[in-house]
Amino acid sequence: MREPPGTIAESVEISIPSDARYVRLVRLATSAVASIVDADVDTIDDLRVAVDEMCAALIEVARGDKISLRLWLDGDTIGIEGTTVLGDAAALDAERFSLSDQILRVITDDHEFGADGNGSCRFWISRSLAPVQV
Amino acid sequence: MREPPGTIAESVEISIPSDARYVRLVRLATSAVASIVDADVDTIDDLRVAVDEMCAALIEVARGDKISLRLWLDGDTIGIEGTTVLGDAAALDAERFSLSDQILRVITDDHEFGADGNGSCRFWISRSLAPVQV
Amino acid sequence: MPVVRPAQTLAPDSAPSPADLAGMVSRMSEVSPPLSVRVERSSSTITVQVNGEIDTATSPELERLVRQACNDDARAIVELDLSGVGFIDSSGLRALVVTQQAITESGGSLRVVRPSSQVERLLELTGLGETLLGSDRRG
Amino acid sequence: MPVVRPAQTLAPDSAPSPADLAGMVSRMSEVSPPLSVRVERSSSTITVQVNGEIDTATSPELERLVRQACNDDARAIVELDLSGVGFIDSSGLRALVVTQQAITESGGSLRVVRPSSQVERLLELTGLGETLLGSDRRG
Ligand SMILES: Nc1ncnc2c1ncn2[C@@H]1O[C@H](COP(=O)(O)OP(=O)(O)O)[C@@H](O)[C@H]1O
Ligand SMILES: Nc1ncnc2c1ncn2[C@@H]1O[C@H](COP(=O)(O)OP(=O)(O)O)[C@@H](O)[C@H]1O
Repeated sequence: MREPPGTIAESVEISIPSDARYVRLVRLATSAVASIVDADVDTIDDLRVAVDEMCAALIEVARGDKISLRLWLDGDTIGIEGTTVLGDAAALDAERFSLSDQILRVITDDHEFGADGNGSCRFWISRSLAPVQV
Repeated sequence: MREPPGTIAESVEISIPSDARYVRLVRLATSAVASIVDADVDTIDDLRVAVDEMCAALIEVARGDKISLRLWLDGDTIGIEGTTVLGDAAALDAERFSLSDQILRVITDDHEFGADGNGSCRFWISRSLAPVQV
Repeated sequence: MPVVRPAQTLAPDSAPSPADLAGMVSRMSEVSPPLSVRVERSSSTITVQVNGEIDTATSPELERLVRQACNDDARAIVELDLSGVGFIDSSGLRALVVTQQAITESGGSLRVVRPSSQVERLLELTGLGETLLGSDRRG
Repeated sequence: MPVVRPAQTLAPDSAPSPADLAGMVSRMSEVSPPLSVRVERSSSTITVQVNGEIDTATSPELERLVRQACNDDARAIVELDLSGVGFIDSSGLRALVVTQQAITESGGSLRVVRPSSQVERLLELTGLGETLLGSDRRG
């Protein structure tokens, strides 16, 4: 598992209630970060989808009432990490996220979703600012 | 100084670099929160201005590299609190924020900005969801 | 909550200028509701024009609104106009597939027409375009 | 960074439909640059049409773009069209006042025309409308 860099001055942190209505807030914030770092229109669209899939998955498996996200730039790659307190570990079944996973395989350079062993669930994506060819 | 309620499940937290370009992210997030709680168009416009003035002021007096915000709903009132590590306390002079303050007097129900004595600077506004008459 | 809203009053002959459009864009984007539909019925087709974003928060409402639009007609031929959809995710795609299956099973049909660029990209990369677009491919 | 951009290609006779507009709104709002201007010169006036948001991040750039637009002409008569400005704050208002003062001092003039509703509200509640709008009040 690639770790996000330890200390990054320029990172954005967001925590939202574990409630689907707040995912739009995260999409908007992600678009704002992506335009600040000069991502192109298609990359911004992909990042909106990626962070949306991340939030939707975390909300689905969350026990806690909060989803925490961090967005950062590492060279020319945007990393987004989301965590929550894991409820039912059985909810982490791959079948249920297969369409989401299929999309993330195309629109991110790397992504990972799973329990971290400490009762938390962690979703992580990275996406270079150069457009991905479909 | 009225305190925000101690434990609110439904609050949103955001931290951004102390950099003017990230204020747009906070405006977008604030709009999203305001539409979730069914604020009308004019109230959303006012909240965008209020949170923008808050962030601009905090960035201006900040020593640290981070601005932290919390948005919450208390009854039918939206509260927004922003904090940062205070740099030059002399920067907190009222003259420099007079236009901002004049605007906030109209568009918020209450607002407060100042050092908290612990090396932090705190800006706080509240705004009821009912439209304010100008 | 999303509702069936009347047609917007934006006739071609009162087209907004680029500047007005930019101002509207900023204002609308901050405040526009997540999802709304506009339904038009002709003798042969029910056109459901969707505006907004289709995600886990809004896709149940979209399913409800589409089923409501073809309520009286088990053999409804539905065209789902997604030109006004700025965002769709996997849950939205699943809602479209489920709705299409339900309408097909009752003897009707549903296809997506005029997908926005973001919708089209997701239809393409999931391979669901074939099922959902039928023969309608964007020019 | 904001740049002087060519006019958008959105002629009245190719007006977008409400649905297309909604899709564009969503897409543009996510990606549109914070600030851009379009400059038009007539024999009497320089019209600077501003698109985007005027805040502490963009107001220095706006000042620069307006001064650049009337570079060769100390007695420029500038109309600042703010119909495409979805957002302005106190730093933006201050930038407008400072720019107006500088242009007035060099023998020209600047006034704001067609303020968007958000701009108009802030002009009104600060009392700066009188200075900045001059006689142009929105009908
Ligand atoms: N518990 C899970 N539920 C859903 N998706 C998962 C889960 N764990 C991993 N995934 C996703 O499924 C993929 C696992 O399939 P695999 O072929 O091993 O991936 P990769 O080839 O990317 O390593 C990963 O990309 C990951 O995002
Ligand atoms: N250090 C400061 N710099 C700028 N504005 C400040 C500062 N401290 C307070 N203010 C603002 O100025 C106002 C203080 O003026 P005052 O008339 O005492 O306010 P109020 O009547 O709201 O209590 C407050 O509303 C506050 O937001």
